[in-house]
Amino acid sequence: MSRLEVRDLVVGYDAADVLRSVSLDVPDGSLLAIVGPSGCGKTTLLRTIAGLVRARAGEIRIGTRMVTTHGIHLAPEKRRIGWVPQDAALFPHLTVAENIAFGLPSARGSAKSARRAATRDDVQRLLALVGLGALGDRLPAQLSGGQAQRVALARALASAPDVVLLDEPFGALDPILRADLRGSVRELLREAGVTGILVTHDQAEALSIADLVGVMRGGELLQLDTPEQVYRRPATPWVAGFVGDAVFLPGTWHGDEVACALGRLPADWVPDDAATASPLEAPVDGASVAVLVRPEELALSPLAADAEAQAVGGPAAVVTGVSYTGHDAMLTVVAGDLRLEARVTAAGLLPVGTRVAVRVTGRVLAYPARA
Amino acid sequence: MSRLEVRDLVVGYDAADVLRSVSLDVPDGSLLAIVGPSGCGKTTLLRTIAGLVRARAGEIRIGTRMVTTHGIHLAPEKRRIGWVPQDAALFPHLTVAENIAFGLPSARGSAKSARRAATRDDVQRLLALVGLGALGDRLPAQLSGGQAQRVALARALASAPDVVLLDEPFGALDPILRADLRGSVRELLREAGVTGILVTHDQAEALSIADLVGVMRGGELLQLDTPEQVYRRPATPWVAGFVGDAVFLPGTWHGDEVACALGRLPADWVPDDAATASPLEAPVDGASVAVLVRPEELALSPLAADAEAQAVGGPAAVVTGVSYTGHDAMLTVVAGDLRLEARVTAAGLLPVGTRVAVRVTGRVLAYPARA
Amino acid sequence: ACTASPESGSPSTEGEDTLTIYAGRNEALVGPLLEQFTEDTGIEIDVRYATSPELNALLLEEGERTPAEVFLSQDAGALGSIANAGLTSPIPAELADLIPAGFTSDDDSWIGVTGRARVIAYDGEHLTPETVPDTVDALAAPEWKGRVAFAPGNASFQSFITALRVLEGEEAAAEWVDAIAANDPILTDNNLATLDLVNEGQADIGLINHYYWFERAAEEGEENMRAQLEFLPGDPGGIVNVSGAAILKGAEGDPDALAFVEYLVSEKAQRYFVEDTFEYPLLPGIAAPEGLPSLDSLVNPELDLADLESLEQTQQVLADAGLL
Amino acid sequence: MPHLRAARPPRALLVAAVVACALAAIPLGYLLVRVGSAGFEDVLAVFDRPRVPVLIGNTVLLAASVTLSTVAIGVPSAFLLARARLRARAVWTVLAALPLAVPSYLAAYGWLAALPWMQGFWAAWFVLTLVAVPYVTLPVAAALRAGTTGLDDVARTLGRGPLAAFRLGTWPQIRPAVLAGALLVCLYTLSDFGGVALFRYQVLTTAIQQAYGASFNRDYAAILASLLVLLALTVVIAEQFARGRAARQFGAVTGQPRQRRVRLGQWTAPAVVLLAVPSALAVAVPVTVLVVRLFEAQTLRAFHPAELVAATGNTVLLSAGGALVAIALALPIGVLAARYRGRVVRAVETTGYLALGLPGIVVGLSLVFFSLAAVPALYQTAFVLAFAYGVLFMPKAIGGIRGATAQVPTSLEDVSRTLGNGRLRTWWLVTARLARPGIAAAALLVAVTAMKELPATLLLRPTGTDTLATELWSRTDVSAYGAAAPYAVTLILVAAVPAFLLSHARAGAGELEEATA
Ligand SMILES: Nc1ncnc2c1ncn2[C@@H]1O[C@H](COP(=O)(O)OP(=O)(O)OP(=O)(O)O)[C@@H](O)[C@H]1O
Ligand SMILES: Nc1ncnc2c1ncn2[C@@H]1O[C@H](COP(=O)(O)OP(=O)(O)OP(=O)(O)O)[C@@H](O)[C@H]1O
Ligand SMILES: [Fe+3]
Ligand SMILES: [Mg+2]
Ligand SMILES: [Mg+2]
Repeated sequence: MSRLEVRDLVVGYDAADVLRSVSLDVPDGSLLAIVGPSGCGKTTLLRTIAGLVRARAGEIRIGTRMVTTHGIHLAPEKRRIGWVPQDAALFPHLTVAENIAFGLPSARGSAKSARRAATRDDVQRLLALVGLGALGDRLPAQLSGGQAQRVALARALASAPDVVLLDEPFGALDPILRADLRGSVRELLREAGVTGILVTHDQAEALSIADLVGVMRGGELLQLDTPEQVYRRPATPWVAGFVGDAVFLPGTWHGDEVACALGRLPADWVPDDAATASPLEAPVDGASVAVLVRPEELALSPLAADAEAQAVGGPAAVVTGVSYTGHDAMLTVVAGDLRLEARVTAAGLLPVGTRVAVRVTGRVLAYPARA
Repeated sequence: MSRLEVRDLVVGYDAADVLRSVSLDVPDGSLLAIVGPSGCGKTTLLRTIAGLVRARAGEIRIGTRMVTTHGIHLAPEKRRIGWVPQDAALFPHLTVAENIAFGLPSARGSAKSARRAATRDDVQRLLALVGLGALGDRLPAQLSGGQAQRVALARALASAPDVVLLDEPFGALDPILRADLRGSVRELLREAGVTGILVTHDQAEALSIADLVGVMRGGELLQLDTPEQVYRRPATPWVAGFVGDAVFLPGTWHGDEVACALGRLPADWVPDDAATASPLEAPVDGASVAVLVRPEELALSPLAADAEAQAVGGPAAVVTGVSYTGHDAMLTVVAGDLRLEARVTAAGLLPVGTRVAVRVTGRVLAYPARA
Repeated sequence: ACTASPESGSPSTEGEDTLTIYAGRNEALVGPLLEQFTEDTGIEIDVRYATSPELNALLLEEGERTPAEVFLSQDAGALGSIANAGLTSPIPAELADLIPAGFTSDDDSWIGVTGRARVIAYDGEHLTPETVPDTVDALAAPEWKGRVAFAPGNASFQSFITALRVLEGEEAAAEWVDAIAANDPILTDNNLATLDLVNEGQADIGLINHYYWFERAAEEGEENMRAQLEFLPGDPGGIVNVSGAAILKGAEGDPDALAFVEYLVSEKAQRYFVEDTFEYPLLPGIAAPEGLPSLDSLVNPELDLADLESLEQTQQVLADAGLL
Repeated sequence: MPHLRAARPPRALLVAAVVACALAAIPLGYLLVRVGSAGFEDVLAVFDRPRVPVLIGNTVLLAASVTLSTVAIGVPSAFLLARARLRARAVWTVLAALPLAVPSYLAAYGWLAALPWMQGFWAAWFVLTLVAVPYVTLPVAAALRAGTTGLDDVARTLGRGPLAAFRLGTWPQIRPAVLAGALLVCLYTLSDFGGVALFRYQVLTTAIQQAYGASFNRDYAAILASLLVLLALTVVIAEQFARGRAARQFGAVTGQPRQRRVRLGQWTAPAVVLLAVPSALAVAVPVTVLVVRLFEAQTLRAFHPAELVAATGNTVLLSAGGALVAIALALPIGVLAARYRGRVVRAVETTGYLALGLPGIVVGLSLVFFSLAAVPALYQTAFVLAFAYGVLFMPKAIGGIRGATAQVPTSLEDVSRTLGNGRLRTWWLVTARLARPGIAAAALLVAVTAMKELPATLLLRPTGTDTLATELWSRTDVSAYGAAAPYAVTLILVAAVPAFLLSHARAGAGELEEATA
């Protein structure tokens, strides 16, 4: 129900810092998904926001309340935060209803009988919210993984928290269940109107579920943007590769175009300021750049003879591998020294050995070339 | 290195049978992926092939050796099988090199010093094979999940087994690592020329990695076919839904076409023999059928006005939801009572509220309608 | 036995109406006598039973804070030990004088109550009274190799070694101890275990106190006893030890404590010990238990009980021989 | 998977643990005072005694051999209980726990009465092994139930036979439990007096008793007791070292418990023998002998049922009190050891274990010394005795509490905190609740041991209060075995109740494993 602001957060366990000056701002009611490789500090960030880990420096503000700042550390039980860990972590000795009631404010304070009635209603409402109305009397051991996650979510929402933190809540589920639950969690959070942060390992999940996506690496937040921006205009080549399949080609900058092995292509310049501190404005003509092409931006057309290749505009190439995933497939295409991955639909599937012309659709991105 | 044949295998633990007459045949050097919902018997099948569980009936033949048949049960240690469990199950007190050496035939028998030298070379070769040349002295606790899986694979390959069995080897990994490892495992198995069975929860993984895909349900093998056949021509509606996104529409059969809410579509008839025992030949005209449409077979074209809809051939509809995954997106489309999912590329992305015409590309499949 | 719920057991120092006794003698043996005392005098008592050594250690640890008023001990050693620590109060002379010198302390710090003789218990199936040596000196001979059992840690055994030292000189005593130690003896933890070994035919000779045999016989029946006793009048191995009682420092002048000690050396109590525990009465004029040689015949005129306190040297001798 | 917290322990917990530790260390402090008063020369002189090296040698030999043999019997028994297809498993489990109810002195007496020629090392080794086996069997069976057979399977497919596969796959998983059990057995053997004394095997505890008994030499006794403490310290540190390595190695394996039950087939008969014989020998022989004595006895001294009832009541109340004290002391130490690492934690845990290596008389005297100095008003009350039981047997609770706490995932505590519960409330609502079976088992283990305790009871009980153990002693002390029989049988019966519950408590601790799998 509240905006969450983190400013210049520094956190460490023993010697080195695990989070190095992380800042972020999640508007009231929106969901931020955080992705990043294992060990980059995602869990640490959530735990620090929850107050389970102390920050070394920086500030955390929930709504108008400053919960972490210099010398001040509000205890986790006072932060009004909901926490959904990866393994659901339901209390195994309590029933589903009791697990949810555990977080209800009405279960504390107030007179006993009134409390019970209030609790029962609240629990029923929450159970209905997560679609488990009939399972209140089950024990956690009798739930499937997906059901357990829903209960964990209901429990976290029970205390009407200002912010909900979800640490890889779907990590333990199989892909089908995962996709299913992902959708309903998004809806639930929206209905509850609660601000959330979701940590996930799965970039497709992050892109599809969140209002904002944050990409972390080595204790730093490299990009914080809308899903489309993150996928379409990644801040660095590394981010590009992390949030999707990417092919990088060496090229040279020429005004609004780049010249590379796939020809002269219309391009946008992305200053990789974090990594190289190069100037924000576009480079001089002829400067070396790294060109990002996504596999779905490559269009393949089968060729009868080598000659035709030039006509279509791209180099001639051969399909050398097919990786089929059902609704689409990834073709490996080799053209001379170049090895490319192209995503095709079922209809565009070509057998290994097909000679093809390769063309790039749309604008590409150009990044500063690595030294 | 050997063909694997399973004939009429029946396996049970206590009362009921868990596998009910499973037969399969994996040609020498190829990889069979098995998918199926939790509890369908995938692990049981692998464990029975490995000799860790006794069969009640049926035969298992590896190459020319009959390892399980009536009254005969070859001990697991004599089957020449490599086993890679889901959690890697490295021996925690042995180093990576020692784990691998554990599987080497040279580590048993023969004189000690000769053994050591042979072992060292073999281990180095295997470590190089899985790309972990430098990590021989680490303990399993010091490995990442992906590294541990590679070591488990090297250990399984060390004994030069005839067949390698992999039980959800990537289950514990994050998607990026998973995709990465998936590719290298496939290559490794191919290089080693070994016959393999891979159990997975992830149908995309099964389709992309394997030569053959087997779909199991409730102790039975519903379909065993190439990945394309399984996705394009699923044996039953259930298989269709399990190996990919699917929309089923009620329709009626008319020669080589079906009539349904999306119009009259060219269709192939798939006799669902296992489920209904209906005749193999196509039904009579006018018979009820279930029509399978895959989301990527739906083409959406934006409309200016309702009137245009009829012109393009499909019903008029509205986009009500977008789920973005980077390289493509799933649009939810509602037309009257009909709620469809359509997969579109980044280029075809339409905002919520867009009015569209829906068209089906290609031939659809018709299954016997459920009673 | 006196049983009380655990909650009720408060230190009896506060309750002036009851007399607190630490009894280093077995409840089964002295319990009835103590009950009789209460009946006869109306003085209520609280008794803590344990072994004499344990109570000795306890009293030393408690020092002057002990709730106990009287210490009833199995042997003179424990009494001497607390007397040396200054924890006793003197027994009035007229009471102390009742017991003949030699059977009680020479400074009236405690009083002797009963006598118990060191004896040889022998396997009645292997040996006859004629073949049993009548002096412990003989046991060092090779003939007895591996056949003799005793408890080197036992207080009365150590008294006997002290007697040996006093009567035969340090050198001779050490020689004997070395010889017996080299003679493959069967070492036990206490007299009872020694007797049991003989009774079971595991040892031919056991060095014990006489009354153990009678206790055992009471349990198993005299006719079932395989072990038989040989008294050793005049031999250091046959000396008489005493059990006794002391009034503790804090109970100095306490009439109840005094009454209790008086009672112990009364005719009634002395007869009780003769009849029920088969010990020698120390009050002159009371006859020894039936079938036992008289106390006078056992007493060695050359030995003064006071000499028996040089315990440390005795233990050194035993330790040097590897027995302790 | 061990659930560790990396941060420094909260101050309150650390303080509580250090206080508990200080209380547990009272006997050690007492020994220091005594040894100090003895003076350096006396200490040196002790080593001149030719007997002392023999005593140390005997003590080490006995402790080592009993530990080895209990492991040799306990581990296969545990395997059968946890992993074999057995009919009437519950019965076998109870049977396995039953020897806990038999005091070593009773078992020794029973065997001695049946076979009078039993004496010396072999006899002591035999009887102590019998009564101590459950200390290994119970925790190892629990570890086997919680473990995975996945590694065994891998080893099988890599060409190893079933035994080699077990050694590689399962052994590392149960090693910490084996070590913990072995530690208890080893300390138990070091400090046992009753069992060894009857068989006339000379060890440090018998020598300590002698030092008090004949020489009234408290200083010599204290020096010998200090030697015993040093031995115990060595054992505790060695176990910690071995466990530390085992824990590190095993932390990596994340197996969901997958188990198959082994069909015994032709091995059924040997298996039944292994399960039945040690328990029968430990329990049935002494009980039979006592009952026979009861009928043979010529002089059945008057038997007062009221005395028996009162003694039984006292025994139950005092041992329950002891269990409460032990749990209260062991909780902060166990929780600390389960959740945190570091030198302080290690030191606290080590000190906590040491009292178990001391004979009861030393602990008893130390508490006489301490309670008179600190709380004279409570001296010779049930409180001090229960406290003594607590100090004596707290180490038996530490391991159980540590294990039970370590099993509770820290994520549950985190969730509870974010749901508005402070640290203490979270501990109470979540951790303690989930660790309850383990904590209850620890309490039962302390209770069953306290019921049998004699030397400290004799010194510290309220004057005039009898327990089953003291009543038993006052009769056996004068050979009145017939009169002792009812007390002995009652003691075994009463102690069998917690032993029975114990076998069940361990079996029921699976709730958590399932839920967190
Ligand atoms: N309790 C701890 N003590 C010391 N270091 C820790 C602790 N927890 C985490 N770390 C270290 O901090 C870094 C970040 O850990 P964190 O758990 O936040 O990563 P993560 O991004 O959540 O990784 P994953 O995706 O694997 O969950 C890692 O290097 C990790 O080893
Ligand atoms: N050891 C066992 N004893 C009894 N039943 C078992 C045992 N192992 C498995 N089963 C049962 O056999 C059935 C098949 O189990 P199996 O482990 O083969 O399934 P699976 O397809 O591998 O499932 P998952 O995808 O969850 O791993 C399940 O119903 C399961 O409960
Ligand atoms: Fe005596
Ligand atoms: Mg994490
Ligand atoms: Mg499985």
